[in-house]
Amino acid sequence: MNFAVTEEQGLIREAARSWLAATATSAAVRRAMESKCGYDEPAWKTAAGDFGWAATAIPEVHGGLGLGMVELAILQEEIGRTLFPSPFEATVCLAANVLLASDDERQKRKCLPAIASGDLTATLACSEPGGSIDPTSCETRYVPEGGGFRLNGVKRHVVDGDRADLLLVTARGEKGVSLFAVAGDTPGLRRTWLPTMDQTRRQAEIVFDDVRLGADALVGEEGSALTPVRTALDRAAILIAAAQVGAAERCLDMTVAYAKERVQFGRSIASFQAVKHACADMLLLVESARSAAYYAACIADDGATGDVLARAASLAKAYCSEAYFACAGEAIQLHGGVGFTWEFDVHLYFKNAHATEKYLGTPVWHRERVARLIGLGEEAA
Amino acid sequence: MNFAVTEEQGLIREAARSWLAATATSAAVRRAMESKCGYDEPAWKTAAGDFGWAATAIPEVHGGLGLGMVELAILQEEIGRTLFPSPFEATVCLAANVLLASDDERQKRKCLPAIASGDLTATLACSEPGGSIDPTSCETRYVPEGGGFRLNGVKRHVVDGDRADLLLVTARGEKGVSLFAVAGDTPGLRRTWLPTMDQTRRQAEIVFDDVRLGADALVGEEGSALTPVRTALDRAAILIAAAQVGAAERCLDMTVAYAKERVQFGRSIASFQAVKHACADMLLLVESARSAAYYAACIADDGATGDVLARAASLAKAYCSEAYFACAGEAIQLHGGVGFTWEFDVHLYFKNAHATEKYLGTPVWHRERVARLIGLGEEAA
Amino acid sequence: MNLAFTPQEEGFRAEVAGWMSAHLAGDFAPLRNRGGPGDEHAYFELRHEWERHMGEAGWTCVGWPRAHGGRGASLGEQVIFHEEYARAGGPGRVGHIGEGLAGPTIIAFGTEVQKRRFLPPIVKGEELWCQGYSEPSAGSDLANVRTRATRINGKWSITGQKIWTSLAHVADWCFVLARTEEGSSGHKGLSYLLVPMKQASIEVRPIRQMTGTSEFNEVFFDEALTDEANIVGAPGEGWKVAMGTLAFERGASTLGQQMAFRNQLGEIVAVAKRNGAAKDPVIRQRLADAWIGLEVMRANALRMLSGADKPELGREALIGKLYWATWHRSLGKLAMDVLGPEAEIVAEAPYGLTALQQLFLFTRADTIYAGTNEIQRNIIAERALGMPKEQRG
Amino acid sequence: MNLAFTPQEEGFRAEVAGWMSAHLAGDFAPLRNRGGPGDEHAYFELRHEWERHMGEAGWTCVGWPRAHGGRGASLGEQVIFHEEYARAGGPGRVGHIGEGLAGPTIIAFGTEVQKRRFLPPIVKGEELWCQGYSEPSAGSDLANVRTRATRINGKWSITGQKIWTSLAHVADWCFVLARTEEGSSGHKGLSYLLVPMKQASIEVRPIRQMTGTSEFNEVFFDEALTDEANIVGAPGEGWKVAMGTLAFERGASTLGQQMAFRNQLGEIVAVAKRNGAAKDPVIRQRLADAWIGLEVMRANALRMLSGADKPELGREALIGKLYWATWHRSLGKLAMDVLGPEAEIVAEAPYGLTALQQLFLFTRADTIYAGTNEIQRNIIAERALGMPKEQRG
Repeated sequence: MNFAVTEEQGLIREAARSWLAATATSAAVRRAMESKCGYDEPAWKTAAGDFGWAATAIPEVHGGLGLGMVELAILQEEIGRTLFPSPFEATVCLAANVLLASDDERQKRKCLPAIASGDLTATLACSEPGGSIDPTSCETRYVPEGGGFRLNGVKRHVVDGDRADLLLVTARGEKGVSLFAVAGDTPGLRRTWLPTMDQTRRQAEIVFDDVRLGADALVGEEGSALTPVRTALDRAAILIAAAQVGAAERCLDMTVAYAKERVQFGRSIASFQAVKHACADMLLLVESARSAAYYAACIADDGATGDVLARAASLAKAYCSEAYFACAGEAIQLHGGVGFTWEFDVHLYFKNAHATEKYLGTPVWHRERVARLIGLGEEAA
Repeated sequence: MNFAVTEEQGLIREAARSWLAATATSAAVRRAMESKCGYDEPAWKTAAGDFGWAATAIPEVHGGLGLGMVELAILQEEIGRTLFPSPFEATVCLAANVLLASDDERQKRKCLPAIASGDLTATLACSEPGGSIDPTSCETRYVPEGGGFRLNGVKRHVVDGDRADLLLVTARGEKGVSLFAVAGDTPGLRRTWLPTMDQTRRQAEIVFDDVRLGADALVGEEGSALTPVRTALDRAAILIAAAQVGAAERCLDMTVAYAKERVQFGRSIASFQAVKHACADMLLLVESARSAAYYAACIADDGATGDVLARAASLAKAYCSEAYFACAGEAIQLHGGVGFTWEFDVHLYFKNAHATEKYLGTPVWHRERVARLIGLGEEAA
Repeated sequence: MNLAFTPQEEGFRAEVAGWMSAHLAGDFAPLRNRGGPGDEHAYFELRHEWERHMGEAGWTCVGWPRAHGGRGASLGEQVIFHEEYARAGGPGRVGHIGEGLAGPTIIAFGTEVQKRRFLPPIVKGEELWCQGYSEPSAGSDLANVRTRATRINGKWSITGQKIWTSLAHVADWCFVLARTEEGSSGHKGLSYLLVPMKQASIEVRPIRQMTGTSEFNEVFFDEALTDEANIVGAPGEGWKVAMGTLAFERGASTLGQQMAFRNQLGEIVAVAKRNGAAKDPVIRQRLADAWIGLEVMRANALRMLSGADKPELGREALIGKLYWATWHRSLGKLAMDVLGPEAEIVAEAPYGLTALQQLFLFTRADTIYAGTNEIQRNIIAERALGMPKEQRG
Repeated sequence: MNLAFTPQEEGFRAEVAGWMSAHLAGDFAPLRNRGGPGDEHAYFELRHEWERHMGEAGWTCVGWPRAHGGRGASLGEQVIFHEEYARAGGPGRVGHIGEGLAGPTIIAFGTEVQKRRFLPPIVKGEELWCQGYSEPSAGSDLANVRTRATRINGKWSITGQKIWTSLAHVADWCFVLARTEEGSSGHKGLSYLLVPMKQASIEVRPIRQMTGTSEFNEVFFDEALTDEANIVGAPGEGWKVAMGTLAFERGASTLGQQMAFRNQLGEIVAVAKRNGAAKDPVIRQRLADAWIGLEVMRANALRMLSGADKPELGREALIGKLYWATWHRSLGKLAMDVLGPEAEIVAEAPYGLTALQQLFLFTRADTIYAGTNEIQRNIIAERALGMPKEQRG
């Protein structure tokens, strides 16, 4: 047992941090978030392909680096720090994880190398109107048809759903909930960008209107989607938590720097105890969030699945979401008037804090799940 | 409409405050709370009888002063300020209110003059093991017997239940929940003091073991207890809230005085912004709690019953309970080491804050009731 | 102490309700529930028209003394006016800075000439006002005024920069706190000037906020002029007058603000009932808490206003800003949590926010402008509790 | 980064568990889950006996280096030791001040003679220690030491008063921060002395706390004596040594503390399941939050201890006290809310509290002693974030 980063992990962090500091500047992030595609494609190619970010946790046999969740968490922490808009979350945190958690070697061979090389973007289309993240509540339906399948239904709040090359889609059939690999340009698919408050992350609605798929679109056996999807959602939740850590720390850093420089009443405002104490509370949250996210990443790397993974994921997502929101809110407050201007970056973090808090289960949802998992039984009927 | 205290109300407050400041000193309160009876009987006689506290809201026709809830709230605020242990809460806030809310003129004529004169102490025995304050959950049973009634069951958390002269007891019979006026020395009654963390308020368990009552023990019609009991509980909740206001303000006053006098790091600790801000937050809570309690008292004085009274009572009890607990907790914190000693008075308020928060419905219980009363419908099944 | 309305007051209620239902109709119908913080741009011209319409009918400045053109309404009547105005969906008032701040200041500190010149156009809804206090380098340190005014040829010439000035682009007049004694610092040597906004030497630049809209402005004065007579109070006594204005901010206009809050909470409750969040026990706790908080805020205001005849500001008045700002900010977050995942989706691309999203984002400014929560806590501790002042550096 | 235990570590776990189950039995059985803050008086003599019993078997000071009589356990082994000790219901340790504070300080700063004299009786559980830092007029201003020590005839003669000294009435030794340079003030001129407690010139007076019990004491030194050699570090360097002791407070012993917290949370969960509170959605949120908070606290500790070889204290170490004290205080309130109305009823008249009531009341002290939350926030802001220090008056 050792909970310190290894030397190799330290190098991954340093490389990502210095490249992002130069690449994902405030101006670059704003340009990307207001662009049509939503991210800087050349930068993504560099990071995903040249640096191997997309390959990080994919096994070597599928063209990856064979590293794990801790390394992904490190990258996410650094991405979160700059709010670098990219397909990383959808492609690497969600889609690759659901493929890895499936037992379909054919699909892995087909998709993972292209993801690992940075050539293929993908996402998991699981949530539906209403926003429940439990795959059992899936109402998108499929029926077998002519050796293949026909899909009908609506997915909503799908991250990168309008732009990902490949959609991994849950749908319910007679044998239960199944998973399908669907090309983004499949006829019958209507993908609509849903513009959001947080412009650094994209959501879409996807309507399946008699979409016809071949037999080879199925991932795993029919009715076998629940386990890999849940595993992927939990692993993605841990990685969102890691991004929240980096972003929360950036809020703290911006705030401390601003407070030291801003003079009021003839004093640096950093000398006011109220400001000091607010920053101290932010530090406590940031460091504890870091512990929470990496703790959960380690649990995942130990091969945990099911309830053990769920408990760790809920812990990390609930804690880091609230820590980040608190830090981003306090950052606005301590920046004073400029904190709520468009010009300063604080609002970008605040909006991202809100968006990621809601995504993949709110803190309340995760705590309720923890309550069940620590033996409190079910809620009152 | 005018939300300022009248001149007469101001005089009632001043008289109560100055007498209590001299009578309910820290030493006197401690003596009383550790005494067998739990309060200073001569002092109670003076306040209840000579000063007319017990008569305040009883109509003149029954020997009272014919004033209202606002005047009772003023007295409770001053009582709360000193934690003066007395039968006021049980006798005046609970028992007199349930008699007043009943339509039994015979019982009013019989009991109210004795309460008004300070000669009779009383309480409402409604809550049972488990502590629900809803009178519909009553499990104490009665059956008619020989022109009278026979009672069996257990009441618990009854304020002053071991010492009150008269018990107003809810019990369920074939016609629903009824109310009985039961002398404290009735044979078959077992009253047991339940020693509590907050030693300024007394609780008891009362076991009814085939207790036989005459026909004249019944208050109102059989099955008619719910409405007067609910009204009395809501009015008592408002009056508890008023006591919480005075006690919370005392916590603030003690803390500010201590902070100004205590020197650390060469400065009065009142000059530290963290201390100032904590005290400012306490002031906000105290003043808002005062508004909440008197707002509800005014609603009650306007003759509100049912849902309108319930909503006002829940507002006051939820807000004032949390405000008081926060102030008492902060008072300990800002007193530092001496704050958690037995010698300083802060802990008495902290324990009282906790006891009164739990009593007559927790803030969570009251908020859930408010949720229903503001049109949110019922909770999820 | 008595919260019941008299029959006479209830008569007044019927009068207000009747007028509103008859007049907030036809051409004015689109104004229902529009305007106000976060929605200040909506139908601005029509709302100005509405302000004049109200003025003609005697529904502006209802709490002002009759001698100054007001209605001299009692506390109960003011409560009723704001309740009925909000119940009818009355739009955010464009004249609120004149009615709530400039006017009362002139009534309290102005000359007879100033009263005759400035009060009637406020009452009639003809002239709009804005407030020139904050400066970029000052922030919460309100006394750190660098804008200078010097007397030249019977005029004040004003040079400097103000910030966070709402309505500056539409206002006719601005009350400006300017340094008129060279070499002075802090509270001393300031004057309170009334400055016409429509002149070439004043430039208004909107500040884009996190909502994407521009509620606030920077205002640049480059030798802007106003008549020598347009000073309220004596030269050098501007701080005292400005503090008076801030005190009026805690006046009866809070009742109108609270009615707007009530409408917002009502909308959130409606959403919760529609989307099922109302069944969630945790959301129920928070909605009930918001409702309780709002009722307590109203009770605080009623206590404050019931004691308004007393000379000193009561403790319940000092807590007002900290209370409402904090409550309102929480309401914004609650709105998002009631909406759930849909909270993220804006009304239209690229950045057209829904009313509740505006609420969520804009309320982060509530705890900052007009005295941050931190400054409010200082003020409470120092003025209400007599604790030591913060040291200046 | 790896939280899995090796097979070797799992072997160690079996060894600890086996020893505990074999030895925390028979005469020692009543000690299960007793002792610790709020219950420090329970079975004190028997717990001292247990301390000696553990010492004989080599289960005290497991994290100390072997050279000083410890077990030289790795981080993983220390985690396991504390987990298994708590799982078996191991009682609150009476030797924790010696093992956690005095011993490590002597190891770091003491002479060879001091190490030979003082370490073995700590390891064997024979000598108990207490801490003499706080003084009545100093409070959080730890450097404001008025206790004086002067050298007379080869002895230090100590006069003054310490406060909040736990275990003073039973301790054999006290480490005392005393002013040895006349006229000095603040951090300077202090020395770190080891003083035998069993002498007539030391009087211990228990302080009655809000729990009704006396966990803490006042200690009066009236020309109390200790050998000239019993000074750790040089005369005048006491502050540096004392700061070292405080750093050790953040060491591996936090793991033991956290296991005690885990048992408390477990008891509260059990109550909730018994009385139905576990079905209440709001209570469920709070219990889950408490569980999450505890796991995060453990992860913080593991991070801190994994970096313990680094010279400077990590930021995760600086937040430890603020974090656990605040969490624990919330747990106390949660316990009461789970109990509902029964929370009020004490175990026996006149004032015998239940364990959970002790928890509720005693945890109000957690955010005060050993550096209040306010002081902790100052320390974090100043040391971890480089913000300006508070001015002294």
